[in-house]
Amino acid sequence: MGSFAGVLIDATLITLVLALAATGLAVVFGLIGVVNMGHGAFLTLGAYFTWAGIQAGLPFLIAVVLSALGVGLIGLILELVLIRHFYDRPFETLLLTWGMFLVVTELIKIVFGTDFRNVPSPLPGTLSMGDIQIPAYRLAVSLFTIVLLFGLAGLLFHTSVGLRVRALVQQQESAALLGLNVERLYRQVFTLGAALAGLAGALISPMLSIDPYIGNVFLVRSFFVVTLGGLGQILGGTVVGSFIIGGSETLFALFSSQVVAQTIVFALAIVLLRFRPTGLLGSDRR
Amino acid sequence: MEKTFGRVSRRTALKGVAGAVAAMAAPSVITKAWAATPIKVGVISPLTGAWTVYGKAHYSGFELAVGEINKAGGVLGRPIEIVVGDSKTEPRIVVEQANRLIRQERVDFLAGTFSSAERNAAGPVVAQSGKLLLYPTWYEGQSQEFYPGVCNKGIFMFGPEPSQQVWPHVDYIMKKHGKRFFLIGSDYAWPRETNKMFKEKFKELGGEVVGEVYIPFNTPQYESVLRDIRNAKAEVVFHSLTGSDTVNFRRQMHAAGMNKDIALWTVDDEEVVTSGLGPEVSAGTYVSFDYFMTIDQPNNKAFLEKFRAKYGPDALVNTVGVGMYNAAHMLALAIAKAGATDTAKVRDALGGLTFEQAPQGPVRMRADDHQAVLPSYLMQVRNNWTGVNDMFQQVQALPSVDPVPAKCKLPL
Amino acid sequence: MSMAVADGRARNRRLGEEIVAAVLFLLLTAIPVVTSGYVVYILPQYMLYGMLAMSLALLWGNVGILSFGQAAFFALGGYALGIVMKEPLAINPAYVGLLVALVSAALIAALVGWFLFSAGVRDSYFVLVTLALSIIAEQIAVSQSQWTGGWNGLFLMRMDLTLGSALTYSLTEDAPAYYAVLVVMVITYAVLRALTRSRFGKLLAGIRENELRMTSLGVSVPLCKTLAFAVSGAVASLSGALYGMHSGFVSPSLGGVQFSTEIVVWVAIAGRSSLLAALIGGITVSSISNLLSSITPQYWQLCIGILFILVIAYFRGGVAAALPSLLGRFRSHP
Amino acid sequence: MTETLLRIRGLSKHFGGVIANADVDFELPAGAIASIIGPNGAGKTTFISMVSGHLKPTAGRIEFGGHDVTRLSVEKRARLGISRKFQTPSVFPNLTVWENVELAVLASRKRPADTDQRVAQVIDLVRLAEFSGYRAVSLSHGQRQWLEVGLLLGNDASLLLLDEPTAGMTAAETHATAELIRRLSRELGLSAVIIEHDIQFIRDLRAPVTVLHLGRVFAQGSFKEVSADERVRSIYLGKA
Repeated sequence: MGSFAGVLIDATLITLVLALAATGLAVVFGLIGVVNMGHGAFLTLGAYFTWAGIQAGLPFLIAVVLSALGVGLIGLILELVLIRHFYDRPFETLLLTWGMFLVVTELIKIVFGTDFRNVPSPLPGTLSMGDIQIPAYRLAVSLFTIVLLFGLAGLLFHTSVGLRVRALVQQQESAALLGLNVERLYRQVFTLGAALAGLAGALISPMLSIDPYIGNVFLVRSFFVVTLGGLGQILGGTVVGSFIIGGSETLFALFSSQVVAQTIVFALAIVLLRFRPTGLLGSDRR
Repeated sequence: MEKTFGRVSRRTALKGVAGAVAAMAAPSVITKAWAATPIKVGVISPLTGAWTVYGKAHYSGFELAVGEINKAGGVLGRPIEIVVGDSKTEPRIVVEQANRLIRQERVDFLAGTFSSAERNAAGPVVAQSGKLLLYPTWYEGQSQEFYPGVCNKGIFMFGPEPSQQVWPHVDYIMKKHGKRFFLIGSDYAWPRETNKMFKEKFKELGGEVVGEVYIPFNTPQYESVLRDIRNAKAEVVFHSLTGSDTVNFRRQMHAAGMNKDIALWTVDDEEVVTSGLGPEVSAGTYVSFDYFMTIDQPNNKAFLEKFRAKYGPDALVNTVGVGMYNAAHMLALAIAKAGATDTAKVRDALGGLTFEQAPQGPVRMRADDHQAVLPSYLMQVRNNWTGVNDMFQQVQALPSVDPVPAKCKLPL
Repeated sequence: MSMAVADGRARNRRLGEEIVAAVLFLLLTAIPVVTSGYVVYILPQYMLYGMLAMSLALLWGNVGILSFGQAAFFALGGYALGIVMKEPLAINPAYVGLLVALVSAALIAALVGWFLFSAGVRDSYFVLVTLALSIIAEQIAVSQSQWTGGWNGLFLMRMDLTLGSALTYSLTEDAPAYYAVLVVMVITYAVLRALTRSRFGKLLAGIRENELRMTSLGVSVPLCKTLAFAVSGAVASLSGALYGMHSGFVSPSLGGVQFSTEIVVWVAIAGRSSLLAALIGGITVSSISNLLSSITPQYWQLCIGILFILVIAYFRGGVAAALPSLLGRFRSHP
Repeated sequence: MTETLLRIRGLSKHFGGVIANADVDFELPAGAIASIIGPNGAGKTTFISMVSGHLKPTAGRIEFGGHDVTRLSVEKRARLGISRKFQTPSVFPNLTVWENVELAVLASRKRPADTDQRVAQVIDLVRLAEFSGYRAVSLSHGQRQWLEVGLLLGNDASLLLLDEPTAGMTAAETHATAELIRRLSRELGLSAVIIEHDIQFIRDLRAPVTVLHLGRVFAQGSFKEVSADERVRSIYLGKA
């Protein structure tokens, strides 16, 4: 059953990479209810910043950190200028972030051009497990994703910042009454989400070709990951959602063509969504 | 490179504005240097959208040739004028642009479109308007099923089809690397047709297809495919993915350490894509096309000199750019031969015409099915290459390969 | 007295829109008379985009449902007509094809709509589902190549309008095709406008304003939404079918996310709450896009993106709502 | 003898371990008014929500006009004539008063031949005639309460479930509201169940009072009887 183990490892790697890509979205969506359609553009920016860093002669890890910070900064600016005025209208934030996505993608095209860019893999080797070979870099990124998710969970459940954020999620009005600076928390969460997207884009960049549309590939998948995962379930939800979208695509592909597998997974996501209809944002019915 | 392109599009932009104004006001404005009215050719290139990467080479190939023709005095004493249309890599936009070029700009000929889908979108327009379309890209061959996108007497193919791009090299690769081939391609007509033709030849030579997979566009992760390849104990991967997927797949295949014991043969990754892959990932890969920048051909040296003089030392050109270049020159030759610009005469003149100065070596346009007789090269990517000049090592070269006859009602 | 004021005000606005619509339709009618060539060829395609935009405005402006899936229905229409027209049928296959396009889109929209709305799937979630619809539509169009021609697309013929065996009116020439599309567009506008002003349309507006209240008034909100989605899908599909017929070619990207996005942008900029604004938006934005794309392709896309953000952030009603107040003709309620 | 319009037996609602309503019995004759009072958290709104269909009961049975409606959805109950006004007024904020009521009329089960006439009539009833061209958002809180009652009337409800209809009203408005409700019952034969905090208003209504406490029926009777009850006083003072 070597191939079974192989499938399992593949599904795990795919799940974790997808989870990494979706985490920033999960944080923003889950905690402050913003459907950040700009997430894909943030991912793309992260990848381009990393490429630019490497071009400038920086070591990979430094480039990754700078990319995350840079995208976080852009997220912060957008929050200050635009998003913060629309938190009470989730639908408007959805459209605004979609507009952001359009604009950022165009700016990337103008600034970086449209050629395929390429970040060399910092860990080119592979690890062998019996007859299964695992790319070292993918493994490292997957392990990092696990650490990142646990870290976020720790931040959320074992620190005072986390307590405040959770209070905010559960009851916005009372959180404000308790003297929490709701506005600042929102800004921090949005910035964190952007930085996480930038980080994901940076870490994914050595696996993929970098072009202005790289984030699109992950955008819709990430959305389903987060929606299926569920509100505030940053650790469990993202992993479960990633497995349903990414892992099941791998499994379905065993029995059907890749295209059919992808179509089935999206259809399945729609069906699952129906049974968690108001799941996240829907608590407020007024 | 960027700068050059920016200049080009600004110029075309001005031309567009001027054209729009002048077309209404005074036609004489454009023709200041020429006594005769120009022959207008509409060029539809993917200047924005998903295939922008190919757009530069695509457009500049034609532009370069037109510059040469005009410098040499034009055709029939008339200059050639390009009117550009951006396809946005969208067949829907190609329909708009092709109609605009023909009906509003009143071009005499059309050249370009990049993908088969784009060419097909232009097909009905060409058929209805009775114009010619010169198509530069490697493609899946012609069959009556897709009329009027192919088998259209108004469309000429300047790129290779699988019997030219693939067949001549199957034997070599099998002998060198083994008979167990795994086929992977994007899920659409070109890869499927290419693989079908590939298998035709392959079975004849006694090879074994151990797997055949088609991947949807924009697939980011390839673990399961790579596992299948390994489990199938493939010796060669025959690869016809396109766009960013080709890069994604190959980077992940490389990361999985599979390049060491499995040979890879791609029919999609010319200079532009290989540059995007970088030397580590691409080293050792086989690539086959009718043209490479590094082929050892006297025509090519002269061509590259002119190309680099115009677009800078780092500019990339590829089979598509050269296809467009040949298209422009052969059009001029055909017009000269016909002594007129009317479609029927030029069509007849273009059929059977040979262009001796083609960068890849002499190219002949077949009269009965409008497919080009082209050279075919098999190249291997060098280790640690630093640029297009040392990117490919020539493995096999055939000076002239006849494509299989188009599956159309012939003659077209 | 005050009642009369309210009533009168509403009537004025309606009349204003009717005048604009009449002027627009007259202008469009006159164009082939005064000119020919490319404009007469291309405008019908943009009018069909306008119809597509109306199908979205019906949903978004009137019911408050945003769909990133309109392109999926547009493509469905094109493919349905294309596939049916290949069949040798006793009656004009184009008529059958148009019918199939309408009915299949309405059915699919009704099924998907009911499946989701009856479970209370709303707002952002529905947007995600429609986004997935577009992706699925494009995938199917690419992969089911025995029907759709895959990535290589599908060719269509210009249809003939026939009445028995006596009358045949070919749409191959530009002007007849132009007028055929114009007539369909005007009828669609009239029907949709009547629909929004009917009892059903008012119920839809009520749902947009306060869903919970409508339920408490005894209205089946899922049913109304489903019907609206079905009508919208059918209109999108009809415009797609005619588009395919007119352009002679359909390909998978017609159903994709990118085109869906463009539709949302047209409607947002022009004004989601008015069918006429959406119609004009679809026509003008795509015309200008065509005109400017050859001049400044990069910056044009960027400008559209920025304009989109500005409209969403500052002029929720789009140009349609901003214009009258700019002209000072329309004062908001006291 | 008047026929019983609403008959409720053993109605219970549990939220996890929390008991919101337990074994509530309740009856309302056709054309009658009843009021329900009780301290915060007594389960009043839960009770109304189960009658309107917004909450599904854990146990018990609701009969309306002889039909079992326990399992029916909100909109089906509304189509039978059960209509609810929410604690926070739920109207159509961006539509005018006229359009608000028109929608209710259009959504009603028996649509009148002349919609406009009916709309005007309802707007008159709820005393909003001079505001008919105003958008609902621009009304005062009290006016919005009336507008919502107008929606129920326009919708042709036979049983009005009113959750705190006088919140945010002046004393004079509160008095007028009580008058209105009594008039509706008297002249149009409508029934109503009213939840209220305002004791003055309950007195004005002159209707039977049910006291809920910790989800159970604590006392029932006329206003006089209930207000004289020591136990009722003590729960309001937080002793029982």
